[in-house]
Amino acid sequence: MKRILTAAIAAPLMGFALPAAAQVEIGVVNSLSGNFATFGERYLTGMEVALEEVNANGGINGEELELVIQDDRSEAQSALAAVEDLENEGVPLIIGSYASSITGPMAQLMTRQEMPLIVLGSADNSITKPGSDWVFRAKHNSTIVAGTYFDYFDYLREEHGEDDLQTVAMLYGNAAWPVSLAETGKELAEERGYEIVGDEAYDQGTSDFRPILNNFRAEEPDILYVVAYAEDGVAITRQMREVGLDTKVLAIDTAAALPNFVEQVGDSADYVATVVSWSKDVQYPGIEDLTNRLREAAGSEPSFYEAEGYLALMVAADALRRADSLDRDAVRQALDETDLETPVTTVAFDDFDGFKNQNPIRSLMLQIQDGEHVTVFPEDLAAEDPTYPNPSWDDR
Amino acid sequence: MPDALKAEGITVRFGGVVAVDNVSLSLQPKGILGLIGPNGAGKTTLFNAVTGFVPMDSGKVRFFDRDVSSEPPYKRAQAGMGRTFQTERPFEELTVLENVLVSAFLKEPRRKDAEKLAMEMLKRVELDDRYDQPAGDLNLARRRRLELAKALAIQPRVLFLDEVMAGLNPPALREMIGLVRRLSQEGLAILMVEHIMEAIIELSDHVIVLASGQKIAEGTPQEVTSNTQVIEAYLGTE
Amino acid sequence: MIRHLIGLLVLLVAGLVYPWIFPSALTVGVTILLFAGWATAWDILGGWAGQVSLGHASFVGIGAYFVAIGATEYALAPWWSILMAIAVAALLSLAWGRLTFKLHGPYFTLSTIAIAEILRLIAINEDWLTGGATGVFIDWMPTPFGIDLFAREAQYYLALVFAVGVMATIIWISRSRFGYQLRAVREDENSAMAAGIDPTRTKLKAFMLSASLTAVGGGIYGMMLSFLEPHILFYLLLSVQIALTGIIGGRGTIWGPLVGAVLLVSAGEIFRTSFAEANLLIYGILILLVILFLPSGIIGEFNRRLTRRLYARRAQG
Amino acid sequence: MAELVSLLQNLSNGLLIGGVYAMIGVGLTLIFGVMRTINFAHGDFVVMGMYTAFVFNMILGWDPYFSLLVALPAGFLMGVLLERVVLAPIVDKPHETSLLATLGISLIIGNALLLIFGGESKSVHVDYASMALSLGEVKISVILLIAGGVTALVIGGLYLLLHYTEFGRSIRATAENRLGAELVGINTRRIQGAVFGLGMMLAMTAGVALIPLLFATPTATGPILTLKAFVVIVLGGLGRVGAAVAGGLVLGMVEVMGAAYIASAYRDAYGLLFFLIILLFKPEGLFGRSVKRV
Repeated sequence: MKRILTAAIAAPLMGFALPAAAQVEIGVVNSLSGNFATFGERYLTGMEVALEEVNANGGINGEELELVIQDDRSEAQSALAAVEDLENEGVPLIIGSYASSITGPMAQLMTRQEMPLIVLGSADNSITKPGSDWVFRAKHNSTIVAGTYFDYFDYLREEHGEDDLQTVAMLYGNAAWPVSLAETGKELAEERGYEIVGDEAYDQGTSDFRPILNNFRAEEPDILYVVAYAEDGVAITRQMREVGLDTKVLAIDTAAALPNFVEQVGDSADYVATVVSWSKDVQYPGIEDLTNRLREAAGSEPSFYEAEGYLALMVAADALRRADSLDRDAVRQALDETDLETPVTTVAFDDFDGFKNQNPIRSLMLQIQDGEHVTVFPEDLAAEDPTYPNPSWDDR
Repeated sequence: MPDALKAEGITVRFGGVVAVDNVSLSLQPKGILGLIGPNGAGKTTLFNAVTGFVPMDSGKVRFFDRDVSSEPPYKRAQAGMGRTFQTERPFEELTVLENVLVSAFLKEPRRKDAEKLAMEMLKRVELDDRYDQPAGDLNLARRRRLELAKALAIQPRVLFLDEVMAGLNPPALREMIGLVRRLSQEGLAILMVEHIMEAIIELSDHVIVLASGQKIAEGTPQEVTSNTQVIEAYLGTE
Repeated sequence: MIRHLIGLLVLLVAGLVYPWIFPSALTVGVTILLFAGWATAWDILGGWAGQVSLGHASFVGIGAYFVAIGATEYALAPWWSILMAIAVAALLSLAWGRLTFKLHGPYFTLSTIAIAEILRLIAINEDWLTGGATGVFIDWMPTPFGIDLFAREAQYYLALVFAVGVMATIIWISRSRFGYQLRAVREDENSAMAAGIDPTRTKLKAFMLSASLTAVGGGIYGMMLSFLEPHILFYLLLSVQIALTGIIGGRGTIWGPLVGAVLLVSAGEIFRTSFAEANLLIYGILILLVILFLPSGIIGEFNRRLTRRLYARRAQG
Repeated sequence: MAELVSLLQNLSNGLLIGGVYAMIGVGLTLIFGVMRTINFAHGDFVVMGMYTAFVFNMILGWDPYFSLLVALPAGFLMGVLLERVVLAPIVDKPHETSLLATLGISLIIGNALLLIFGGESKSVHVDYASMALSLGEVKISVILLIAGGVTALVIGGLYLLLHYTEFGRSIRATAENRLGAELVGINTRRIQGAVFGLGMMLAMTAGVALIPLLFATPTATGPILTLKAFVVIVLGGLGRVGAAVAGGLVLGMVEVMGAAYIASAYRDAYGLLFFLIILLFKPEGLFGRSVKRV
């Protein structure tokens, strides 16, 4: 006990004492405890896979890359304390974090301190719009994801006739990401001529969606557009079947992208569509190898979370190599000039549509077919054709 | 000069039970009024109704020239009704002095003055040597005296004593009787509910006897103690 | 009294020296000071008046959101926003207390959770009011005398002023008539009434003061985060942390909440950097140990023994 | 016609969801009735039940309900132990001391589960998870029906225990009047331990029964369920088992109706608002006996 205590007290002070010998350290602020630990674990796995790959390929110009990982306890003020701590240790950049309520304050602080931040998990528009010179995001945001959903709906319209898909009902949790994705979705629906016949938010932690789904049943929407975290998405799918709510397209963001969605929902998962930044069957080189490594490290089927963790660290390593310096401004400059291809996606940081330093990532539409996540859109990256329309629950 | 206290037709019901049934009483500005009766006679309920701690179903309470019938207890205290509680309840976490200070602040908003007043009250009840002891550590007799000091510190015009003698050993009882007499001589009107006949007879100018919520006798201590109804009520045909 | 004023001076000096000793732990410093201030403010109601609230995050949220919306929508300087937040927090707590002060003990506590949760849902769903679930960035702050209010140093000194101010308030209260009224109401409402004290009015005053002070800290917290989401500001767990800090340190004591804040925040920080995934588990064990061995809180237990020892020493000698 | 169907649908759903809530609340009401302690760890006890079912399903492939064999005795023993070690020593302290202690327990359980099982939410998929019986056009969820059945069984059993055994009578006597119970020779300290054990057992039973329906996330699920349980027991009337059932049903109904006909974003607020109104105007609960304090 005494030894642990001594270590505990000494640990924060160690940073002063240890000289960085032939290694490059970068900071990571990640949710390892608290409510977001589920995601934190997966991101960490992805980063570890990337770290191994970087160091196997000569590290950062011959020096070993190391991660200085700090837990943010899933709360903002701890994340800010972590940033301060990491800045003091002299890391040239930080990767972090998952929730926008944590990443937002980090982005503000690091912009002030003029230190590059690579966004790990947060996808809210607000992080890169208006954004800053110091905040970079390789993964998608609400606009890109909502755009992909509606591009997909448009594509189905083209294939099957405009009259076929007319009405949309929306159902989403009241956290930042679901709300922002729903709001962007509503704008797009209006622009592209879809009629919104249902619009319901729910408080997270609710597990009974029957009243909403019953109301929707009366509206007979062609498309149901759901944004929900894991367990809510599972409950919604199960209860749709129970209630008998049939739609031609069922899109469930976030929840349906996880491998265990299929386990938890069973064959009701089929035909569900979901947008991701990465899929194991996407037509990028090196995908199979990466999938295997991620699977091995995770000990289970990998998801886009692991892939995004991997992506964030690969982007950081690439920039550090090109900057060839630990000077923050040089690193920022290098990040700005990123032009990287990875098995997850291609990365370049652009300014567009009011976004700053946002990778205009091509998101993928997956559909669950026979219990497997399959890429069905965009056409050039697709592995299979989408199945359309969804059969009625009674016919399954 | 009006009566210090005049209560008319006080009735209190708990559910279906009539605890106090149409009782009237009055107290002279300098007298000691004793309220006696067997257990469950409604003495304490009447006492609480007069001081405002139990709502009345009907009746009127005048305090000097003010109708306080519908006023909450703290307003009656502000008007000058100082009371003790039957089950003494010192603020256990506070010291003896601080306990009295709470009451002293009513008339003396400044700390220094209030402290002086509180200390005087402690002297009056002979607790001043223990002013910094936690009140929770006091024994029963001292708690009683502390209760008294708290009631005195609001500088009341009438003192309401709820069984301050109960449970005291003979020497402590003698001391308490002396103390009450001294307070009366200093000019305070006192209404006391008491179980201990000895004390009532010695102290009261006037006695009211309650049984089953009703007033069954009234008069000087001698008159009352020779009243057959009273003797019956006490000795019991219950 | 002198003892407490010296204590206040020590706090002020320690607070001024801290940035030199821990220049790279300013966020932790701000957090300690905010929690010290919040817990002390909470304690006016929870400890001194004895009404345990688990809804104080509402007032943190009000303070933070007034600063954020004031700055982004109306280019309002934070001191004006905080003044408005104080007014709103006071009015809200007045209505809140009027409604719930007839409840006692655990029932009152449960009602505070319910009201705070309803306020959280309002903050999340009414986006015309708060910007809704997607949050608000504070993108502008005035620069009085050239001071950058986004700078952690500036926020640190603001938090120091806040904490010292709240401590000074509680020191004043502890000696004042109001402070004794509060304690009387806490210990026994009937006895308090017999001393001419109006319990409801006393509790309302305590709640309003407690809420207003909490909102001030909320404003500073808002500046520190500079990105707000209702989820984290109107969060039940934040209410719980504030109450926990006060109770662990010692309810109804002057220095207890401060000690609680120093202990819990720095322990949290040490555990966070040393134990990774297990840190909250160890934190929970720490809390349980303190409760089991010092049930009146750290300072509470200390004071109880001190009072008795002082009396015993005087009585003997 | 369609509106009538949807009304009937919502009514039946409200009742069934209410059964789930009753299940979560019943253990808490027992604990509160005897100990006057707000048990903040109650939801975490439910979550422990969920994990029990999950583990036995994963390792041994048991049907979730089968793991009650383990959950019942384990819950009782752990409850007794927790009471003995944590709550009994602080029994005469102010109520917020025990409140904090249970809060500490909640933190420890949640984070221990996180360390052991990781943060991902757990559920057991059963084939009947999305089946429904059709009564005309109204659909009745099979899984809610099963949960309702288990609730009825458990609460029926508890009722028998409380009313027809010596042990149960002692519990009721202690809840009613602790001092009186002690005077007639009941060891209220022992009763208190047993009641906490019973409460934890009921919570874990609820967890097992609900795992096909709800999800267990180590730190997040517990507090949500705890809050629901608070609402249930206050609505029904504190400290009485039958009232917890009534409270659960009322809460289910209020939530479902509010979500269906007003706005689902405020679903939890309807229950909480109703909860406040009951607290303020009928503190003995909707179905509690009126107690006049003198």
